[in-house]
Formats: sequence, structure tokens, C-alpha cells
Amino acid sequence: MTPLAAYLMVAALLFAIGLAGALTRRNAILVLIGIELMLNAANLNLIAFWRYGPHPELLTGMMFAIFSIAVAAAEAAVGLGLVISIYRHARTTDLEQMNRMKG
Amino acid sequence: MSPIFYLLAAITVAGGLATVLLKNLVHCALAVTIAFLGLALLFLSLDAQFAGFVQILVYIGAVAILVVFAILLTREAEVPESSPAGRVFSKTWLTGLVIAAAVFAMLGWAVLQSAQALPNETAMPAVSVRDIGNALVGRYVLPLEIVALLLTAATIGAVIVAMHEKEAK
Amino acid sequence: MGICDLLWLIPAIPIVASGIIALLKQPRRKPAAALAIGSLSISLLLSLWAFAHVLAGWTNHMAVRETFNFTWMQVGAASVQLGWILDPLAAIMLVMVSLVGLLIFIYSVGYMEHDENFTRFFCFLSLFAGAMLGVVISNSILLLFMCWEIVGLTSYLLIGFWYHKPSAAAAAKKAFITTRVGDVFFLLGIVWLFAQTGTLLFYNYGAGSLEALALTNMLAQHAALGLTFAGAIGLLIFCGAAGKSGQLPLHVWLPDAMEGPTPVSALIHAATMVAAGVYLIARVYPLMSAGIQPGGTTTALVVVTWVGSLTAVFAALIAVAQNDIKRILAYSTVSQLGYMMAGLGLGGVAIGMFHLITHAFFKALLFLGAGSVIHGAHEEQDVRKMGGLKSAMPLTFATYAVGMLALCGVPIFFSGFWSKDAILESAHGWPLSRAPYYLLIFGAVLTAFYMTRQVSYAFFGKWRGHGHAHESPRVMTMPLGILAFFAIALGAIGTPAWPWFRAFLGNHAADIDLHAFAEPAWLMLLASSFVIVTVGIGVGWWLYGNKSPAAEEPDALEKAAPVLWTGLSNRLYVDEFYGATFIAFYYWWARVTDFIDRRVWGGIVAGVAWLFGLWARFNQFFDNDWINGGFDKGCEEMANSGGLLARAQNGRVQIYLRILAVGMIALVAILLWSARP
Amino acid sequence: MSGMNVPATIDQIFILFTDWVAHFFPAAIRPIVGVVLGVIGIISVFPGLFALTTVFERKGLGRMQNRYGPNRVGPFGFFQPVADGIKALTKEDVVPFRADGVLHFLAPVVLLAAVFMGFAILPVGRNMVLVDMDAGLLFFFAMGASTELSVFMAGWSSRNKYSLLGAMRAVAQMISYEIPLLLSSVVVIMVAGTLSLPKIVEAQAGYTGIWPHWYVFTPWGLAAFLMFGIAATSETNRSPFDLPEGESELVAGYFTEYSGFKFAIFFIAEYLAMFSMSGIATTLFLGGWSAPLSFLNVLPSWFWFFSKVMCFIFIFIWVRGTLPRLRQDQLMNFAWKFVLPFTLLDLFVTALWRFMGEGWARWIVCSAILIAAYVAMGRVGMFRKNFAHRRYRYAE
Repeated sequence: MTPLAAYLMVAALLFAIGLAGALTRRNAILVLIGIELMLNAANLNLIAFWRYGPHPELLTGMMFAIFSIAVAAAEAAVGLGLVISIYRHARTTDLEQMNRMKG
Repeated sequence: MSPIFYLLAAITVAGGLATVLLKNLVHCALAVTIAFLGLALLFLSLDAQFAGFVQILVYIGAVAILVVFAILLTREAEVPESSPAGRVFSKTWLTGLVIAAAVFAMLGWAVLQSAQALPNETAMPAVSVRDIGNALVGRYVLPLEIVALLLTAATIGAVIVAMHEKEAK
Repeated sequence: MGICDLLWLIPAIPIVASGIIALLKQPRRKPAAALAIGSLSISLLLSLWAFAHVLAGWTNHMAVRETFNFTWMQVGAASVQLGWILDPLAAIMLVMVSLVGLLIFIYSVGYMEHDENFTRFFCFLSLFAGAMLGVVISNSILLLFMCWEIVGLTSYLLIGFWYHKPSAAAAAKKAFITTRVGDVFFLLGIVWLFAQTGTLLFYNYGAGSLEALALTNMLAQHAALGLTFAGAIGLLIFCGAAGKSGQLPLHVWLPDAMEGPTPVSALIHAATMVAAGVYLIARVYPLMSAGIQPGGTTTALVVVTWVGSLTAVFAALIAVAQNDIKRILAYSTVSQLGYMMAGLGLGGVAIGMFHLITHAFFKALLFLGAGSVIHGAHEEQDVRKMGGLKSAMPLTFATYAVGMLALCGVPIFFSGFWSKDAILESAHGWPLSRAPYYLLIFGAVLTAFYMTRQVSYAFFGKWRGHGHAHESPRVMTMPLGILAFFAIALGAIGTPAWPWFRAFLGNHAADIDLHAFAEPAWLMLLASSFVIVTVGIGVGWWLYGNKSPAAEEPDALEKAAPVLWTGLSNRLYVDEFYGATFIAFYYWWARVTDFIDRRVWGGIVAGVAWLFGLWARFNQFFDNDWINGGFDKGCEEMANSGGLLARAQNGRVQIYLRILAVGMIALVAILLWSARP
Repeated sequence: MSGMNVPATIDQIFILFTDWVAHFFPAAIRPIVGVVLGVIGIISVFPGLFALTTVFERKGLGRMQNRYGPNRVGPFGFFQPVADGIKALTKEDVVPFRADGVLHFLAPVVLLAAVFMGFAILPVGRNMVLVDMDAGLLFFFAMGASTELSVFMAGWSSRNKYSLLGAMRAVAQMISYEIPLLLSSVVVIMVAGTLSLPKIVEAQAGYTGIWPHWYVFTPWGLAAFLMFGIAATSETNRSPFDLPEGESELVAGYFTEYSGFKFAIFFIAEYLAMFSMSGIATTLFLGGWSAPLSFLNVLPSWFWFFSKVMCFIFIFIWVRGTLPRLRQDQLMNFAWKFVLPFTLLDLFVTALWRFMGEGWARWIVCSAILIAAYVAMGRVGMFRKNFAHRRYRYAE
């Protein structure tokens, strides 16, 4: 049967991948995607701990995951909106050119 | 260690890697959907039916679409296949990679350290959607309300931010 | 829900109405007038209800005195209590005040028609009416004092209504200050009373300050010169009353108060407010008459009597030589108030109050008539510039004549006769001396004389003013008619044959016996007053009748006795006397205190300030050079280091992310390190 | 066999057949066999239905447009679909030169898969549901949501502005009508108290006299039903909401660049989506497989289910034959300014209904609220001319 550690490892790997994407890609949208991946990894952890935890019937981890999904959705909406407006303004989504705080 | 788990994990990780590595942004977006799908299936394999379906509904049904729209609206899709990697990855990609690797190493080490201490699988908890609903409007009603507020604010904010600003000066 | 529980509504409604009117925009004439008149008519209805209630009680031969008391606040052991009372006295006053007030309100609608501050005027008027009604019903001397002061305030506001006229402003100030003088003593009286009886209520089921227990206590102690405490307190309160109703020596403000609009003069300075003083004395009469033997009197009452009768004659004398139609009426008011006081002093509550009631009606009538005359004669107030108005404004003339005859006390037909006669009768029977009696008779003669003078100046002869006079609108003449009716009819309730009024106030049955008319004493009085009136009117007519002198040429009486005339026409120099003594003294004292302030105290303060300045300079040095110096250095260093840190913030999202990730690594590392076995 | 009464047997005939087949296999794999059989049933029945429907639709439209439908192939042209199928299979599969080959291939596959998934939780008859999930409805909507992505893939991958525009339109439209779709089914969930479709059907199974307890026969149910119908029409890109493949504007929308069998697959997918939507609507509001009148229970449950679905399909066809196509901005305004608010109001009304308890009062109150709101919103919409001029919000 699958041990908890396996899920945790997958989550860690996914998290690292998302982080790598967020750190290495140039495009703002992809950075956002990377962050989404990290959040998902966290969700996987939560669910896994809920499943293997002493009191699954309390639904704590599950609730945590559901709420974080909702929050992630909101975050994505706002983030992409920002990216779009920045694009309108600076004609780019390249983070290397997006380093001025005024303009 | 069931083969199903290996399969799902493989799908998920592959999707994630593809997301990070592909050049064309639309491909990235589709790859990330694959990762999301894999995660949803992992949830299902963890008996979290509700969470899994919500994951599919929200991420594949909404977030992925949102990303795709953003990509098309910002005209970032047209990356010629023959473009050098430098145009996709930032100059300091190496440090980023190293840091990510370090994070993974740290986390993995932490997991392995505590592998023995982790609890073993218990009997499948009998949670129906009804229980989740009751919990949502019972024990977790305050977070629910707050999330509702947050979502409203986010919707309005996103609309305002992405709205075409008038040239009325 | 007895009327006594609703009694508070009677003053409350007009006050609330005034508040609402105050919120109206300025040109809103109709709603303002409607509100004021409506509220006061509601009060009138309630008053009539109250009166009917009392009347019912009286017909059943039971003394109606219902009170409603409550504690306003608790001050240590003593509790400050307020309350209201319903007894025959209050009931009659209520009806009188609200009725006259209502008529005058209606009249003012016409009179103030063209004034741009119409709304403000009605706001003040109904505030005044409310406060006056409050005075009437209050059972607590404190509540009474409050309403009393509101009344004073409104009278100040209304006298100074045309504040752009300097004379009006001055008159307002004068009225306010002069009445203050009286009120100070009044307040002393209140405090003393409270100290003595420990309660502020008049009647409180035996515990009130006007009830037997308290009175006997106060009779036991004696103040200076044979005054009991009761008497002394009564006299202090009487000072307040004198201030309000312009008795000697505080009468000076009343004639000047005629600067206000005529309805105000009629309402405040003829009918109601000045009567408040008399009413006050009537209310606290038990204090005044404490310990009185049948057929005897008390010191307080003696004082009241003398002041009253002197005022009566004094004011009547001055009135003879005035030319301003309203001033004449003002002085006559003062003298009539003197009569009332004298009546209170001589014969008790019923007599004084009876004259108060009748006088209220016919004096209001006279004032409104005067207002109508002024209105018709294009704002002309000098009687010498009028004349022949009886043909120009017949209605006004008729009613005015009624009022004049009532004031002169023409026998039998007019209410003035009965009330004044009652006073004279009691004066005639006064044990101490006959002087008041003769004074009052002389006053009566003078009254008849100056009224005749005024009327013949104003209404007879030929027109000497500019333009030509016209009759006033219906809304002004209608109240005149009603008042005239009362000026005649009210006499019926106080005849010796049927002393209903006295019986009503004294709570004993009123029985009709026509033999009272046959008593020799009364017949003699009738004859005497007949003589008085004929003499007065005759002389007046002989001097002024029908001949219409031009405004420049000297008055007939002036030709006869110039010295006397100048004295009288200058109001016997009372104002000048005050100016020379009190006011001068105040100026001098003000100068002295001013000097002390500037030089002595000011010097000390300046010295202290200088010392502190020294200390402050030292502090400044300390702060600037030691503390601030240190801080500035520190801040500079901080700024520099901040500059270093600012480099890290380069707007590169990914750099931030990296730093975050590194921090996370560090955290997890620490966690594991600390958690290791 | 002899002891059973005939109607029950006919009702359960498929179950009995499955068990009979299953009992040839070892006990370990029997459930799997059952599932496989069920899948086979779904995969075989619904495409057949699709074939019939195409004929009916073309004939019906022909009738409505006063012309002949297909009448050449076979008796009354009933073999037309067969001919079409052969044609589709034998045509050359053209892929544009610049197209993104992988996605271009994947799109129809994913679409078809997602659509088929939807049938897994559909109770087509008494005890006739493939998997009875606790969160069945949620599963259905999750699947529905994942079709959008494949539509986008199709449109984007074929490198054609018509396709891309069609795809964008389709996705935007699907997203904006998904919300009312969800909300109007939430109404039913609120009352039935479960997400499992069989349970929802059972919740409506009762009768008063001969009249059934279907949710469509309550004010809120009717409103939700209508909203659901509108949203479903738009989800499945049927006219009058068929802008994504507006022949007059975009040649065929997101599958312009598809030909041959892939095109056929899109076609099938659209119709299957229609079927599943109709099935869900039937289950939620029309009492699923329960008979419309109590005494009609003698007929088998699956018969009732399919007849109701076919009624739905007929309504779809009818509407298509009747209403003209909307414009994009009209579509959006309609979704956000009429359908969505009305559905939200309906949620509220349902809660009211739930807590007002039995009695006639709740009927009157709820219907009054709904009718008033409907009239008011209609007036305002017409008055403000919400469908007036169009504005584009793309980044330029």
C-alpha cells in the first residue's frame, strides 16, 4: 500500500518544479503558473495528511485544501488581470524588462 | 506502492516538467492542465472525491482557461519554434535552478528523515458530500464567509485591473 | 388619563412648535403662523379642559388642587423636584394667557405681514407663550424660575426684534439687565426657601414649602426688623416680581420696551409677562400672609401695598405728560400693575388677580388698538401727529373707546370698574392707614385724565399726520372685537352681588344676594368712583377735547404749569438719577477693577511668564544641542544603511522569489536541526 | 423466472442480462465485467440515438422550413446517417500545413472522451447507473468543464483566424453559461439534499393522486428548469447560441480546419453533449426515469427516461428551427444581466420555499416573487437596450 512519504515526495518534487519554473522563466504568466503548481503541491500535502491523519472525520486537511483551491483561483484571476494591464502599459510580459516601479 | 500511484505521479510530474520546459506558452498551459489532472486523480486515489472533482472543475475548467486567455490576450503565443532558449529562460536561470534543486533536496531530506515517524494508512474514512457540506456551513462557516468575500473582491479587482483604461485625461 | 397628567402638554406644545418654526426657512410665512396659532389653540383647548375640570370640582364644593411631582435629580441627600399644579388660580391664568395670546397671535399675522423676519417673530412668540404657560402651571419654584427666565429671554429677544434700531437694542439690554436685578433677589429667596424647607415644591401633600408645616417652621424664626423668615423670603421673591412687573424702583425698563413691535407690547408688556410678577406673588401669597390675624396684616404685605400704591400714582403722573401713544399705555400699565400689587397687599389674592384678569383683556385691547392706529397712521406713534381717526377707522375707535372706558373704570358697565372698585374698597378698609386709599383714588383720577387726553388727541379733532389714515385689515380688527367683548363682560364675574371670582379662588360657594348693591359703603364707593371718573374725563376733555393743536405748539398742561410738565415729561428724571448714581458707580468700579487687572494681577502674571520663558529657553538649548543632535546623527546613519538596503529592492520579481526560497531553505534547516533526535 | 411479474422483469431486463453474462466469469472480476458491459451499452446506445437524431433533425427542420428533408437513402431516407458515416470515414483527413499537429489530433479525442465521461453517472433507468457516485453531479460538471479546453485546443491548433475566433467565442460562452447552469442545478441539490443523481430521482419519485412530485412542478423548479434549458442550449452551442460555428461569419467555427472523421467526431460530440445535458435536465427536474402519471408505471423506467430525453431533443430542434442567432455581445449581456441574476434570485426563493414549510402560502409567495422579478428584469433589459452596441475588450 502507498505510504504517506511517497505522496510527500511527489508533492516536494512538484513544488520544486513549480519553483524552478517561477525562478527561471522570463514570462510573467509562466511565473504565475509555477506558483499555481506550488500551491497544488501544498494541496496534495494537505490532502495526504488528512487521509493519513488520526482524525479524518474532522475534515480539517480537506477543508484546508478546498479553501486554498478557492484562494488560488482568486489569486490566478487577479494575477493574470495584472499581467494583462501591465502588458497594455509596457507592451511586454518579460520580467527582465519589467523592473521599473514607475512609468 | 501500487502501480496506479506510480502512473499518476508520473503523469503529474511529467506535466509539471513540460510546463516548465516547453517553449510555446500555449503548450505550457496545456501541460499544466495535465499536471492538474494528475493531481486530481491523486486526490481521488486518496479517497478525496470531492476535492478531486473540485480540483478538476476549478483548475482545468477555470484557471487553465484563464491562463490561455491571458496568453492569447498578451500575444505571447507566437514564439517561433527556432528561437534560442535564452529568449525563454532568464539570464540567471542557473541560480534559479540551483535554488529550486536545493529546496527539493531540503524537503526530500526532511521527508525521508521523518519517513518512519509518519503514520500508516488507516481505514478509509466514510465522508460523504453531505458531511463536507455540514462542516462547511457548521464548523468552517467563518472561513467560508471570508473566502466568499475574498472571491468577490478578487472578481471586482480583476475586472477593474484588466479593464481598458479610458483615454479621458 | 386625567387632565393633570396632560397638564405639561400645555406649555410643551407651543415650545415644540417654536422649535419647529426655528427650523423653517425664513420666508415660510404661512406654515410658521399656522404652527404657532395651531399649537396655541391646542393649548387653549387643553386649558379650557383643565378649567372645566376645576370648575366641576368647585361646583361639587371640593377644593381642587391636583399636583404632579417628580424628582429631577438627586443632589446628595436633597432631591431637586419638579412638578406642576392645577388649582383655580392656575386654571384661570391658563385660560387668560392662552386666550389673549391666541388673539394676539392672530392679530400679529396682520401686523407683521410685511416684516421679512416674520418666521423668527413667530418662533419667539410661541416660545414666549410656552414659557409663560410653564410659569403658570409650575408647582416647583425651580421650574417656575426656569420658565421665568425663558420669559425674560424671549422678552429681551422680542423687544430687540428690530435690532437694527439702536434704540431697540438699547431698550432690550435695559429690560434684560433691570429685570436681572430683581431676579438676583428672587434667586436668593429661592435658595433661602430651599434651605429652610428643604423642598422646592409648593404643594406636596403637606410636605410642600407653602403648606402649614413649613410655614410654621419659618414663622418661628425671626429675621431683622420684625420680619419672620417667611416674610423675608416673601419680600425677596417680591423683588423678582417687582422687576418683572415694573414696580418702583425697577419700572424703568417697561416704557422703553415699547420699542418692540406692538403685538409684543400687547402680549408681553401688558397682558401676560408683567402679570407674571403679580401671579408669582399670588402663588406665594401664603408666604406673604403667613401668620396673619383676621383684620390684621403682615410686614411683607405692608411693603407690597406701599410699593404698589406708590407705583400706581407715580406712573400715572408720568403718563400724563407723554406723547408717544404706546408710552402712555406703558406707563398706565405700570400704574395698573401697581393697583394689582396694592390689591394683593390689601385685600388678598382674589382682588389682585381679578384686576389682573380684567386688566389683561382691556390693556391688550388698548395696545392692539394702538397698534392698529399706528398701522393705519403709517407707523406714526406721536399722538400729536394724529387726530380725527374716529371717522377714518371707526372699528378701531369703537373698540379702543371700550378699552379706554374700562381702564378709567366707568361704573357698572365695564369690567375695569368692578376690579378697581374692589381694590379701592379693600383699601378703604385697611387698618393701618388711609394713605394708600387716597393715593389710589388720585391715581384713578389721573388715569381717567390721561386716557381722555390720549383719546381726544388721537381720535378727535382733525387729521394732522401725513398721508391719510386707513382702517386695518379684518385679521387685526377681529381680535379687537373679541377683546372688547371680554373687556365689558368680565366685570360680571366679580360684582359684590355675585363675587363668583373670589368664591372660585377661595373655594367657597358663590351666592347671589342683590342686597349687596344696597349696602351704604358700596353705594358710597360707587358714587366716589363715579365722581373720580367724571372729574378725570371732564378735565381731560376740557383741556384737550376736540381742539386739535399742531405738534409744535406746547401742550395745554405745559402752558398751565411748565415746571411740573418738564418734570413729568422727563419721567421725573428717574433714568437720569440711575445714570448718575448706579451706572456711574458701575463705570467707576469697572475702571478700578480694570486697573487692578492690568497693573497688579497682570504684572504678576507677566513676571511668572518671564520666569517660564527663561526655563523654556534653557530647555530649548538642551533639546536642540544634546538630544536632537544625537537623534540627527542616528537618523543620518539609518538613512545611509537604508540606502544600502534599497539596492536589494530592484523590482525583479524573480530575485525576490529567490530570496524567499533561500529563506525557506534556512527555515526548514533550522526546523530539522532543532527537531533532530 | 416464473415467479416474477412481467413489468418488473422488462423494467430490469438489462440488469438481469448483465448479471447473466457476468455469472460466466470468476467472482473476482464480475464487477469489472458489469462495468465493461455498461460502458459497452452506453457506447453503443447513444451513438445510435445520435444517428436517429440527425435524421429526425434534418427532416424536422425541413418540415419547419417547408421543404423536404433527406429522403433518398433507404426508406424515407432513414439510412442517411449510414451514408454520412461512410462518407466521413472514407474522406481524406486534411491537416493544415502550419497546424500544431499533436494538438490538432488530440482535440477531438479529448472532447469525445470528456463527453462520454459525462454519461457515467446518468441513471438511465431504475438501478441502471454505471457508477453511483456520492458527488455525481459535481463529476458531471467537472467533465463538462474539461470539454472547453479541448474546444480551445481545436481552435488554436489549426492556425486559422476563424477557428481561433470560434474557439474564443465558444470558450467564453461556455464559461459564462456554466455559472447559471451550476447554480440552477444547485437549486435542486438544496432541496434534494444530495449530489447523487439516483437519490435525486428517488426524491422526486412520489405521487399525490396520479400527479408526480417532479421539481419542475414547483415555481422555483420551473424557473430553474427554464434557466437550465437556456444555459444547456448555450453550453452545447446549439442555435440560437451557435455563434462558435456561425456559418455565416466563421466558416464553421473551431472545427473549420477539420475534415473527414475528426469532423464527424466533433459532430458526434456535440450531439452526445446534447444527450447528456438533456439526461441531466430530465434527472434533475423531470423526475428521471419515473413515470409521468402514477398508473403509467407499468411501462419500464428506461422507456420513460429515453422518451423524456427525446422530448428534450425535439425541443432543441424546434428552437433551432425557430429562433435567429444572437450576436456575441447580446449573448454575454443575456448571460450576465438576465440569466445569472435570475438564477441567484431563484436560489433565494428556493431557500424561502424550503423554510416556509408546507401549505399554500409558499406557493403564492414564491411564484409572486419570481414572476415580479422576471417582469421587472425583462422591462429593464428592454428599456436599457442592453443588446444595443458592441464593444471589444481584447488587448490591442
